[in-house]
Amino acid sequence: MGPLEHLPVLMVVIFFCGAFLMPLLFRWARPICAPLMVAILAAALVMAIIILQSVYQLGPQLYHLGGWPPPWGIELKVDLLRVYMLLVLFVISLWIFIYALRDLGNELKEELIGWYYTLYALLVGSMAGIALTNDLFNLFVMMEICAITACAIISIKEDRECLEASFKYLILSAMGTGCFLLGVAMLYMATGYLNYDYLHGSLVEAIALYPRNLLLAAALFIVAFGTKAALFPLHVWLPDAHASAPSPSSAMLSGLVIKIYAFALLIVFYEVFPAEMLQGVPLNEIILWLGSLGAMFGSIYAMLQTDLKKMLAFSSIGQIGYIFMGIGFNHEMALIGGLYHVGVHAVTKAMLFMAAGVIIYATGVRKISDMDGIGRNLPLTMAAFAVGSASMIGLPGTGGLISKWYLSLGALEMGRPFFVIIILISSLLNAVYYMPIVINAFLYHGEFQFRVKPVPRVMLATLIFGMIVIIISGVFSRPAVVLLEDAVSRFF
Amino acid sequence: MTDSTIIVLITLIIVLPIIMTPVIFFASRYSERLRNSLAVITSGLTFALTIALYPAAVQGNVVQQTLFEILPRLELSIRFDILSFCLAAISSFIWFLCTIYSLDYMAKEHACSRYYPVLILALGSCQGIYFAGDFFSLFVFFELMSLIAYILVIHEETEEAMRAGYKYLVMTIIGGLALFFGIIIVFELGGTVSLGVGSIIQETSFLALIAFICFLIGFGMKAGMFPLHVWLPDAHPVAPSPASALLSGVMLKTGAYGLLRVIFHVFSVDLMLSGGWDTILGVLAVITILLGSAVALTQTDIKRRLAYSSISQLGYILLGMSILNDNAITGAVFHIFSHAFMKSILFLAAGAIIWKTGIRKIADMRGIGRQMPVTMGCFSVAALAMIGIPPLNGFLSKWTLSLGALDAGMPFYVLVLLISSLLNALYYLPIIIPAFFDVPGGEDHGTGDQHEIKFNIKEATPGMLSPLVILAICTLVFGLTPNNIVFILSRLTSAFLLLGGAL
Amino acid sequence: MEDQIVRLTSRLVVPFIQLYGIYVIVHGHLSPGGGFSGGAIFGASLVLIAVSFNLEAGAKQVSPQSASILESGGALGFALTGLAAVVMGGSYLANRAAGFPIGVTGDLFSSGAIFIITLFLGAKVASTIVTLFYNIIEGEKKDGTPEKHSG
Amino acid sequence: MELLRNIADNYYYMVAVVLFVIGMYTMLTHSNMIKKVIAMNIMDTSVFLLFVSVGYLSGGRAPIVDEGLSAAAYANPLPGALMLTGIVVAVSVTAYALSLVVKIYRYYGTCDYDEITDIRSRE
Repeated sequence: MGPLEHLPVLMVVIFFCGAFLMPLLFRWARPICAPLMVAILAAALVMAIIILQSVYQLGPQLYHLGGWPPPWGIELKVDLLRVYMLLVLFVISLWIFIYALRDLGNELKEELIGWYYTLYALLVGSMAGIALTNDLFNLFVMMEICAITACAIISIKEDRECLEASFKYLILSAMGTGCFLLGVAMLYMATGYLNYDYLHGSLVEAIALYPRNLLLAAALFIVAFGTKAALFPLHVWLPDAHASAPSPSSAMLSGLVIKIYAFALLIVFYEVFPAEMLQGVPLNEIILWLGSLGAMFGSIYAMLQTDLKKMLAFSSIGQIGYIFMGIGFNHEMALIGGLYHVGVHAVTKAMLFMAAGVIIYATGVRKISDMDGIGRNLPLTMAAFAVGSASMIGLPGTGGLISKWYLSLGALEMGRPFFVIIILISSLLNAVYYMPIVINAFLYHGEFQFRVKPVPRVMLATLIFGMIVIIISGVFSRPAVVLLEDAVSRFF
Repeated sequence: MTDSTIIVLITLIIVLPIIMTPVIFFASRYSERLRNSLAVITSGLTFALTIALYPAAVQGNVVQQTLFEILPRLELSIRFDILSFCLAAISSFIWFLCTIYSLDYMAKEHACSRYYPVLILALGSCQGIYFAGDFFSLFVFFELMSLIAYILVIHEETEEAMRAGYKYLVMTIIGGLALFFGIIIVFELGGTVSLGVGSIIQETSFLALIAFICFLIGFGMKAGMFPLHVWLPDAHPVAPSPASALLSGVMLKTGAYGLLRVIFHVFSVDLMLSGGWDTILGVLAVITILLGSAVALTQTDIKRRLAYSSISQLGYILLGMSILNDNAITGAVFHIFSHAFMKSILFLAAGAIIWKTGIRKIADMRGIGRQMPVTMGCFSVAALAMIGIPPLNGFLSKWTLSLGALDAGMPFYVLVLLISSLLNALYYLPIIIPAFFDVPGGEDHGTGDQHEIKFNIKEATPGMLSPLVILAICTLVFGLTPNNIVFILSRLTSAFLLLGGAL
Repeated sequence: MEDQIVRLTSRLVVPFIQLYGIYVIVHGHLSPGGGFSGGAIFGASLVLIAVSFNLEAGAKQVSPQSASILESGGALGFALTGLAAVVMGGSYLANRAAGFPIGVTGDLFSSGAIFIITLFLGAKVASTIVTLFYNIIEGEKKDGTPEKHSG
Repeated sequence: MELLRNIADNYYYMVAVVLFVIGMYTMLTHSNMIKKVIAMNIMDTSVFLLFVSVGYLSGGRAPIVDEGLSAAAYANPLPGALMLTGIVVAVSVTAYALSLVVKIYRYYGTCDYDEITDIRSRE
């Protein structure tokens, strides 16, 4: 076995090692904690890139933990789809972490920062695990680690809103877990396997024997992943949780955590369930409708918000709706659009939350109405906000347009122009609540009323990086789209 | 002229203003003079470069060049043909004059270091629209221009301007999304959105109709077509006058241009006629013409009256497009030119009056022609042309349009044109006649002399007058001689489009 | 709480509980039990001391600091043992395949890497239970909420 | 009769589902946070029961390998092992939830969600 073969597991383990090293290092060698975390995230990113290359050369790879082959052992799988998700995951978590280095001191007590690093590493590691795993039970464990750490990076701030929000999140997420586990039990009873590939093979026969059990399992999976990914109407926990958390956590949660569950749903629906299973039952249709309702209602709720971060959080509900629509169309183009939106929205929303974090850091302002005229004091931040808004609306030149383009093409290919209209209306709604913020920030007739602290260069640099990525994703989308085309072509 | 020269020129025309935008922005930190001269030079150069393409346009050169592929089969490309040339030439010409006009007009205004870069960037994106080689690039530049125009609209930053601007923005975004939807459908049905392949959609279908309606919404919104005109009468008057002139005179035409491209490149004349879609356009155009004229009558603010007039004038262009024969298209294209000249004169003249006196109400303008004879003279030329007094260019376009309507066997449209001309006369003459023949001030006609002392007003600065005069001369020249350059260009364009418009 | 019976009983019982916990940990591969169950038993004994005496007495056994170090160390040890297998040439968490010595089935040391992992796991679980307990209790103490609420 | 026999044969199914629904109902309807945590545990337990019952073989031996017995004689160890992990996860979630409840209690002096909402709306 060459060292390269261990990369799939190393990408997860490196985070867990780092996570448990952090509290020890933070006690004895505080200055090296942050550089080490950066190094770990960068190393993971490098590994993902190497794996991308080897997947291109050698095709999908499997890794058996402890050398035990499936169906007994835990299996990790690397293919283009997962590598795409991993790349998004590592790039964005590295980026958010660099931002967090400066912002955390503002939001947290000094002694908690070490623990924050631990939680961050665990969160990224578990998300990598969710993306990589090829085994339902391992998925369950990783999802739980992810859920607990996601709650913990909210509640670490220890003010009332955060605690309440994370409790709500935890309870609903536990409900999702319960449903998921019940679904897993159904599948296990019907087939005796937990490995994706074995399940896929044996479900074709099992569907004839236990049709109801398996449909129930599929429905439970929708509820489970829907709760965790804030699919409308299971989104109730999201606004509080994402709005009250420290800004880096919000960026992480809205940017990546909800996406990874949508991704898991995608994997389960496309990789595990055989196509015959979903025939005659409108499960895809349900996902599609819930996604489009989410896209509409998320935007409508967001319009009503007065708090900036709450508005961004509601907007996430709308945007995750697009991703679910991409999954629900069951068409190649739409799936590419949905997956592309995973990356685009991750960058965009993370950047918007960072911009909100910078605004809160520099001025303490959280209310949208107090932000009039802020653009003259924080031009770069608001420029980033403007670019982010443009991408949310889907203006040309930003990544948001590309994902909407593919989603709409998919919808038209399926002969459903109605959903294109939904996408457009929700884009319009996005414009209605994002544009006034940008406009008032720059063109408000009068002075900004609050004192403005200077913003650290690192924070501004991260924002600039975000802007660049958004524009690149809108202009040079070819490589990513080609990768996604290769990745999803096996489903159709 | 070789194709590569043309491509280089076009790229320069689009890129030069866009590159100069930040330069002008930073120049304004050092000196206002530098900023102003850079702005004038940039717009002048753009105009010169555009005019340099004239021989190629007359020879009928068509160039289509892909620059960059964004997605498979979806690219950014540029295209040159005579229609592009016509619109690019007229808009860069007006832009150049408006920039000169702005130098004096804006000297009193605030935030000039924002105004000039935005003006130049809007020029760049406008030229981008005309030279775009496919609907996606067109859409990109269209959205860019629409969003930039927002900053021009709200330049004054008054409460009223912000409200109008918000309305404009919402409508723009609705239009943009509709356009996007249309482009997606075309891409889905035809597999391409390039302008270089002739009619992309060959047969009518439900989706094709939706696409047509979407384009109608997207471009019609910009062109102020009924019922999507609601933003226009608010947004145009609140902008600074040179910007209003550009908004009404040039930027409205991007909508008309887009519709022309849609009709001839996405669909085809046969498809439009067989689907009966020309009727949709025709009905909307008639309503637009009559409604615009009728509402203009009721306006008391001069710039609002001009804005409503723009709506009805754009209706003529839409009408020409709905008739779809040689004369009608010639008329429509020619009217794009004439309306650009006329409406810019009217707005610039109104701007000069407002700048000098602060008068915005039409009722207060009695006798102003005696104080500002040159300004009001130009205004009158343009207004008379608008009404369609025979030798002027407004008459020529209406004449050609009527010929087209008669050719197509639709005399009803001629009636509409006549009624609208009458309405035009009703709302323009009450401005001109009192301006020259009344004494300033008020109702007491006999004792005007003491009022005249109160209203002792001189003409605006030469920098503002010269663009007006140049435009007025153009209006006269292109109207008085039936075989002028512009008319020939319109004829050629119409012939080119009706031949299929492709390579 | 000042209850002689409770204190005496727990003082008597605690060593046995701890011994049993260690037994369960090290016999994890032979009989039901293992790191988690044994660690939980061991941790419970420490909590019992703190509950029946007071926090200081509990902290004397295992201080919160060392508990949190043990916690991180245990998990880290688990992960590193897995990595060791990779270094030795097997898959992650490989046991025999990576060359860990396996004794005769039925003996105490007959499980190679599993034994090491179980030990780490036991330490981790025991210390986690203690840390959790301290976290909850200390929060109560520091804040000084009125007595009537802490029922 | 058929139906009844089916139910009787698959009673563990029924128990699990009943428990699951009880848990879910309590979790979503009760405003007391402690009850919510308990309900969460009931819900998880129901699934654990279901899972373990899948692996159970009536009359089967504990899955400790001994010479002389065929594989069919052992209960399936995998569900048990998996559920052990599940229990660990459930315990950690419970512990974390309880610590949150303690902290919330310190802020509000109550762990009832409705009362907290009341308190916050009054502020």
